[in-house]
Amino acid sequence: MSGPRLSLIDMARRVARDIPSGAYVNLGIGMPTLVGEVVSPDKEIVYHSENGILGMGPAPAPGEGDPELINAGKQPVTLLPGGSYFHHTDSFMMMRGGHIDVTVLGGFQVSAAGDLANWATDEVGHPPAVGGAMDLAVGAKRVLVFMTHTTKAGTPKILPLCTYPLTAAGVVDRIFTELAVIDVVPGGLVVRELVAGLSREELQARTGARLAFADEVVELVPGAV
Amino acid sequence: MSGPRLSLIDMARRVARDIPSGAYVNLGIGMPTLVGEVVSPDKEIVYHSENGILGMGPAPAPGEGDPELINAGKQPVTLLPGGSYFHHTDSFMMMRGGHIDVTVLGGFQVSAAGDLANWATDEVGHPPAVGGAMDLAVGAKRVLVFMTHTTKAGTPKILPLCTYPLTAAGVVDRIFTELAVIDVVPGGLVVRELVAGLSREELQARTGARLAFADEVVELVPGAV
Amino acid sequence: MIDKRVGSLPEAVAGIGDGATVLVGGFGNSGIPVELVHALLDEGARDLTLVTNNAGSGETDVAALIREHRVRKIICSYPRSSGSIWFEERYRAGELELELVPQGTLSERMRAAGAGLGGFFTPAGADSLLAEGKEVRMINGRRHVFEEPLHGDVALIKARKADRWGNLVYSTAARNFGPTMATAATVTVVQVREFVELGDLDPECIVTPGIFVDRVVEVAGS
Amino acid sequence: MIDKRVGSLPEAVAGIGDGATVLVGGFGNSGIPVELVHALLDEGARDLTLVTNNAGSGETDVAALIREHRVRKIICSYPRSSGSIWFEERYRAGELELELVPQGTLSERMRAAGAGLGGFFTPAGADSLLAEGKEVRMINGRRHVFEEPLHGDVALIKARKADRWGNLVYSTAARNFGPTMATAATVTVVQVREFVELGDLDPECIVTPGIFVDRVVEVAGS
Repeated sequence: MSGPRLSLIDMARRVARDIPSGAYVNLGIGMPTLVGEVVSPDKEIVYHSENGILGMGPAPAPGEGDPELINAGKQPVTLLPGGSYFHHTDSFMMMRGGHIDVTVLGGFQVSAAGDLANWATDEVGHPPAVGGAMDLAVGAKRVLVFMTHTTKAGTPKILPLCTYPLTAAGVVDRIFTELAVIDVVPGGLVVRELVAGLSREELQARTGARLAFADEVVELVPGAV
Repeated sequence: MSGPRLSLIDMARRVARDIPSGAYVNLGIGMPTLVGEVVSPDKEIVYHSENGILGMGPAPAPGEGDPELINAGKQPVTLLPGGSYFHHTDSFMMMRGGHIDVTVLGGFQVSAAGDLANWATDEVGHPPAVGGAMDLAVGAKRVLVFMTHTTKAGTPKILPLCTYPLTAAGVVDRIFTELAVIDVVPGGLVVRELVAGLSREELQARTGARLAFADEVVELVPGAV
Repeated sequence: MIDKRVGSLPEAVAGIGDGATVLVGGFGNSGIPVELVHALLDEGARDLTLVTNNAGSGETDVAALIREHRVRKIICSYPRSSGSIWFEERYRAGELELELVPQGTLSERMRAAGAGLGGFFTPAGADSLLAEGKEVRMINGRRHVFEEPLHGDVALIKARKADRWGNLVYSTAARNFGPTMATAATVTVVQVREFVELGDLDPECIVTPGIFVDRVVEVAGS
Repeated sequence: MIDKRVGSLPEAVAGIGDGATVLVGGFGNSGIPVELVHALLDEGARDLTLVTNNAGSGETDVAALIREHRVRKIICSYPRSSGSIWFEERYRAGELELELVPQGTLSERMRAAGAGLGGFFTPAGADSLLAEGKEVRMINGRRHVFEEPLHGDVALIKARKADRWGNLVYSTAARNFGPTMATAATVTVVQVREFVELGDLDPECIVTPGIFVDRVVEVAGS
């Protein structure tokens, strides 16, 4: 896809700005993990991992660390002072019970009503896998979706209705793509921020669902997010 | 009530014989607590208290001990090596989830089908209280009831059907009174042991439900239980 | 910087409004957040629903709230105790509504609220009067009663130590309802014997992670 | 004397029969009871139902059980991983039944079994294909799906230390499913890095009290 767009790191930086200091945050595996690397060091964030960690720190130096201390993406991590370990059932109490302030999830599709599809496609014969996505999607106080605006083939991922199997209905609060920041509000989608150089019409053309625009749409400048 | 009968301490000793070494045991408040004092020291028993203790030890010396380390009857206790503390919800998982091998409960009434009434009478205006009785009654692997055979007024407490509000239906395995040891089996009640000097007819006369007798009824000798 | 420590008891209970549902930890005299409950008394909120295992004894804490007509309803497993005179007085006078709940169900209902569950079926009480008006279902040949989550606006609990993140460890059997209540309330307020530095609590031994805690106040000697 | 320690891995897994439902701890490569699973492979039980978060990777533990045709069904939240070749092979061949369960529901269903509950309503998955054929109920304006308890005949888990009563402490994130699985099985078997004397574990820090444990075996260096 040609034309103006944010880089992956710009996107991650933009998501990171939405995470307030003091928040309990769960970052989904894949792209969302990047967000943790660009959050301002001025903020004190407590990262949660579904496998029973609160206060997760960065990866250990190569060859160091505990091989069983991994995050949800199965990568080695560390624990910050103040961190704690607990079992899976308690961990999912935190997720499903509304105790996680913000989660950043990847998405295959998001609907105009905030439905999220991020666990299965319509691919046939591929064994399915769900993990903790459904618990997080229904339980986190604020669900941010961090995804590309379209598929590699250019098919819109923001749609009137999801065509892939749902993860959860009506849960997404905000969508971050390389083109825009879009809020899910009662009645549909509102564009809050738009990448510099892209017209509203061009954004709408790459979006399956009808978009409204905020009174003041903020410009997202690549390289200066 | 005159005639042959076991003393309270004999009754407790008889119940204690039914507690196997290695068992996880919850003793109800009141009379059942006595059982813990007469269990053979050769047995290693792990006592559970609903307020989050496993491996409960005897009362501390007067003036010693932790004022917040109490049992379900609100009396000060100690913790044995190997004991542990946990929260109430975990404690009731143990009780309701079938992890307690034996519980000894007091009873107001027991029916021929093993229904237990031990939390409320038909007294009017008295505020009710239930505590952990219902969870224990439904959850323990073996429910032993330790009670007097009749009320102080001589009214039978072992009945065709309970007249007091039920704690739980069909849960009692064995009843221990000052007169007899009675099993609840499919079809009704079977007397296994009878106090020396009491006839079967006399026992039946003090019992509301119909009794059967085991092929060999063991004699319970007061002072030699 | 995350810092859940507050400097005084009034600050700890500030904002508890009339009509609030307040979860109060403790079992008998073990683990009762006595100073927090007295602060709530001073704060003045009325028409409260208390969720607590016992209904107070003597003239302190929960008994004092009841005596001072602050409590409209109590959700409780064992209201009677040797000194529960104010509970009995107000209950008999018809001034205090009682919802009696089996102790395990009381704890489990709060856990369900904290865990984001919509309710559960339990065999406890399913054969009893306490199941009246509730859905009863046969599951694996046994009667079970449907119980709903029980959420609090505020939880008042007592722990032994806390750090600035609100991580908690408890002391012996005083733990009782604390960890569950902490998960089940919008605002969880904790009195601790001692503040410690972040990192001083063993991460393998933290019982209540700070995510469940909003305010902690130090009450020396408690 | 209570002594749950056994002297060898074969003794630890003895008696696991054909058709058993086996809960296997671990998340990714963290907390997997590798040696116990290999002992189960040697023991020879077939037609197993495995309950485990992932479906194995490479040629070891759960993957080896699947490769050797010992597993009829797997109940699992995330069967795919970079090396889950044997799962994929047997699944595509139609030899292995898969019951896919959201991860929190998987854990909660085992907890319900351990806690003696008849089931619960959860919002997780209620809007999804995974709720098909299950009871769905609106609770507080939100869809919830009814989920049943999930009980094991055997649990195989890994911990760090155990005493002769079977009290357990774990190591960092290797704790994961262990404490819950221990409550949910008829027979809970634990491999630990180290046996300790009774009384050596801090009673405030024991994660799994021995009441949930049946056999412990020491596997040094695990």
